[in-house]
Amino acid sequence: MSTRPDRVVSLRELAAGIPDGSHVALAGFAITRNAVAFAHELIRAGTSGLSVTQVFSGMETDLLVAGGAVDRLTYASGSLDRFGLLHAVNRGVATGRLELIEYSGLALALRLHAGALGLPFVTTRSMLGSDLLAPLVAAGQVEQIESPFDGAPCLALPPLRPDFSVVHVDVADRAGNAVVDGPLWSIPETARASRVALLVAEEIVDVGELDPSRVTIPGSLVHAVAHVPRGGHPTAVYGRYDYDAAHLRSYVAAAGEGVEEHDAYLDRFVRGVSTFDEYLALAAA
Amino acid sequence: MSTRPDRVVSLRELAAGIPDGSHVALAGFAITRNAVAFAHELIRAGTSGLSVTQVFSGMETDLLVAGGAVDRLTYASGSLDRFGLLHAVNRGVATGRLELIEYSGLALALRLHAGALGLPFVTTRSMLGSDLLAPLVAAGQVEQIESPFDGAPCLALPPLRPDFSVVHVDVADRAGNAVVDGPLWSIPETARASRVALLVAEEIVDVGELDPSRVTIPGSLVHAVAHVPRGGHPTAVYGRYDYDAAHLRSYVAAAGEGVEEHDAYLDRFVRGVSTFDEYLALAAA
Amino acid sequence: MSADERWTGGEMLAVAGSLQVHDGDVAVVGLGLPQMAALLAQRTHAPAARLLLEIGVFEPMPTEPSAGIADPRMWRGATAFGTTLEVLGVMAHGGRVSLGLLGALQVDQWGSFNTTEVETDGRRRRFRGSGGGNDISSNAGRIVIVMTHQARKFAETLTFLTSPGRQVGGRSRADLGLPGEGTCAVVTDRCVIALDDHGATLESVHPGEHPDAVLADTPIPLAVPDGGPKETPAPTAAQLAFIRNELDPNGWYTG
Amino acid sequence: MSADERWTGGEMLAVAGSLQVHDGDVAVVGLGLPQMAALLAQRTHAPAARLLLEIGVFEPMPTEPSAGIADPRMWRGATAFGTTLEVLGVMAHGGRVSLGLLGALQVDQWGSFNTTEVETDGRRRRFRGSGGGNDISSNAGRIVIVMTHQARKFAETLTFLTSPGRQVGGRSRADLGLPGEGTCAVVTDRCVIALDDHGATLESVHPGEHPDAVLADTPIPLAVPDGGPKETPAPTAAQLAFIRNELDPNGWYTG
Repeated sequence: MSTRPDRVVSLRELAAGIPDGSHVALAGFAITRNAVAFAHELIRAGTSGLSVTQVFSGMETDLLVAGGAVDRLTYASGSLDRFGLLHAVNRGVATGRLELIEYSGLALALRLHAGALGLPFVTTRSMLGSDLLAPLVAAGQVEQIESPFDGAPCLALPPLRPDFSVVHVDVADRAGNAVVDGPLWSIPETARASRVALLVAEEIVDVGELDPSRVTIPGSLVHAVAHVPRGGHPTAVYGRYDYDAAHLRSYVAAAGEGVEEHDAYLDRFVRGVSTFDEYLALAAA
Repeated sequence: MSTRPDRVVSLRELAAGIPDGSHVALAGFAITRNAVAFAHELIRAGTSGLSVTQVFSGMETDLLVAGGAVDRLTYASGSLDRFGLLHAVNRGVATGRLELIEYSGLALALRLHAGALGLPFVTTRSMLGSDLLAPLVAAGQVEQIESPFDGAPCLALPPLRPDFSVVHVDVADRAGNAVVDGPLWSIPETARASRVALLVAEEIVDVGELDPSRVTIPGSLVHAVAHVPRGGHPTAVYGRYDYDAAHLRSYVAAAGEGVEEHDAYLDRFVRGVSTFDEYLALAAA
Repeated sequence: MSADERWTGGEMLAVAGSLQVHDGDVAVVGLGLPQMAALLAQRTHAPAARLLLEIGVFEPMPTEPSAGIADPRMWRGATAFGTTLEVLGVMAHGGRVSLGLLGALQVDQWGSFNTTEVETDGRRRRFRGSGGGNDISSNAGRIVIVMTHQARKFAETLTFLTSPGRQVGGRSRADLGLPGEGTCAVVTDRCVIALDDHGATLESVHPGEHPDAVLADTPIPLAVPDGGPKETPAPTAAQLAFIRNELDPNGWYTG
Repeated sequence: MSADERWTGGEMLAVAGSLQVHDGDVAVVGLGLPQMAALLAQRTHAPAARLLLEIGVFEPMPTEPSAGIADPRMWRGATAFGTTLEVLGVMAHGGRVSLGLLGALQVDQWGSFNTTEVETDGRRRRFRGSGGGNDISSNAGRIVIVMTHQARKFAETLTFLTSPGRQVGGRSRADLGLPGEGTCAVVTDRCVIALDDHGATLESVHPGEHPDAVLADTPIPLAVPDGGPKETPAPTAAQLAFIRNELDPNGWYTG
């Protein structure tokens, strides 16, 4: 009888599989569906030298940058919506400690999409005429070309294939087939572009329990999945829990205050606990 | 108060909106989820001179070709799976009455995808070294280029934007948001590439009744939807009804016999009735 | 700040911004004041306007205030969820978006704008970056910018040109390879600036504002129509009631 | 036709084809005999092989016979449904498919093959076309062709080269711009032909077949190993029982 792989691992194993210096694509959006539990675990593991790609960066990336895990960020934007900016990211850019590579949202999503599909390169009109263009052209990440069909000016972008991706999903089966509810922003191509796709799931079920028509990320593409209920806190997960506004406000206040205050937040909520459950208890206190 | 558009029309209105000579993209696959009711209606309307694009052509296209509605077909393949070949299509190609433009499945899906996304052009390695390439290059539909990043040989293909697309969906709301269950082959990009997206739905519900996470084709892209239960007969619609093997066999037998026998099938089952319900009753008799 | 004490500057801005939305527009809407303007339009004169959020949300009709486009409250009533590739790609890049309604840190006389960083006392401060803003302004039929009015937000040379307007460095959109007409209006809490291919015009000033004071605080080349700018229509009681009771009862955006 | 009356040619073909599937393969599978071979492998020596169908089906485990890949019976047990862009694009073109298991009308000595049209008495007859066949053979790690054995199906020059093998017109895959090794085996109801970059070799003949007779009916350059071809392992009772009782009880493909 044919068999299904079992891809369930602990969050610690999931994070431990990511070597220093890896290129990791993250898939949260501002204050929603961030893989916060995963970011905590990487910080506790002392992972460093990461290159992070996240189209619309949010709290997970700000945490990792604050935790000293990230040398380079590729993004199209970053914020915590109305709660504030990504202070660790912006500070890292201002001090030169963090290298920033910046695209338009569509351009970066298309690079991931081209990576997923194995396209030789992808084309767009976005970014033409903008100041986003010059540094990307200088870095060899964009070429200004003309369509071979009508001669129209356009941009060519190479495929992007991060080493890892991490997506916070609603339900996964044990083989890694995963359902994401609500808007998907760049989740599908982020998971598909990476060489190793990792998931953190609110719920895990047996193979056969999911409606295959509802699967957002096929297990065929997934390498491992960890079970972490409420693993997105304090960001929102659609249909499951709201963002924790009070926690987000206190995070932004600390982060905006300066490096020391931001680090004190990490000492208390990340390095001061050994599991995400401990963090959740502390955050609820 | 803001309002939702009502896009429900009759099948006859849907078909009547397609002028002779239009470029129509169809979205069935061999013996599954073909817009058969729509094809019947177009044949009865006497529509002619169509250019049809269907990545994996099936019964709907064979019917339209047999009915004299089609001058040109763009496809990657055509069959009725084990039941047989597309006899009208193959006969049309052999006699020169039907112009055939042939791609690989991925290449044609990518052209539609590029049309959907408004990409200046799209690239692939598929078709390199094959006999599919020369006629497409000669027709200016493919250019052999090199990647501006690594110089690798690849193909550039222009976006494809058919005038209309017609997809047979499971459930649509009155504003055209539609759910397709089961495998999707090239349905999403076929609907998104066309300038006017039309739907035939097994079921119609009010706006608000669908789970937005389940919507395969957003109503924002859709122009009209017609309600035709069992409108895919004799092809299968996943989760709703099986293909009608006896009917498919008799269809292929008539189609394979020759033009006259194929035409007799149409006289009986298409031109001999005035609605799809009449056809269903006749087919069940 | 408002020149009329019957409403706040934010309320006036939301109302004036909403008037830029046409009934039937397919609009991609940015975080904050653009959200307010779009939702107000949808509930008043433009009931058939359809909103899209770059996060992958089609046609939401939210009924409570939200902390931004990533707040699930903002997605309520949506008829479909999808991806960024569908909203910025299929809809915007594919030519199906008639209007982009966006905020800006800084804008020039051709409606190009900056959402990336500002320079204060020689120090650059980074904000959000482009997100989908560049894609929307590069591909939508027309763009409306909605922002509070400060002199430092208007500049002939932007600190960072995140999103192209009607022309860049003397090159037209068509010459750059961009579709659409580009920015057609900049709406602030003091005035409405109209843009066309000849430049920017002070189309109207809000009730209580003096044109000369507005011009003095708008340091970009700005034409004034013969007879001076019009007065922007004042907010109606119905508009104000909707803003205060439903759209932004906490005054997060319009307070 | 079978040279051994204990099984049919189709049964022998399905068994010999199945042996080309490695445990752990991610395989895109074509209509008909390839389906039989893949499902047999999955139920015997390659339980961890994962099948994909170009229609957008991930890892099906069908339990009843089907009329092809568009037959919903073939999708039973699938863990995910998606699109052709995901199977032929993300999986195959993206380099994640280790094996393509495909049928052919005609094959050359480099494993290039034709699924488009055949010529009989100077008249061309069109069949199905490429579908995803070209994409799979252009992008998968290796290709196995599964087809019934007739002399007219082997040709040094194909009527139509739908899918490239190990080289085309003297140009290697790498030179053409294609990844993967290309066709590594052609399995028929009479023999197994192995291919590498030096050409085709008659690796084994099925029980009851004489190598000379097979060679006579295989009009392409075909090396014979020192000591002659091996004998293909005979179908086991378990393999035959599975084919007859579950996989193809009506003998649609193997009868």
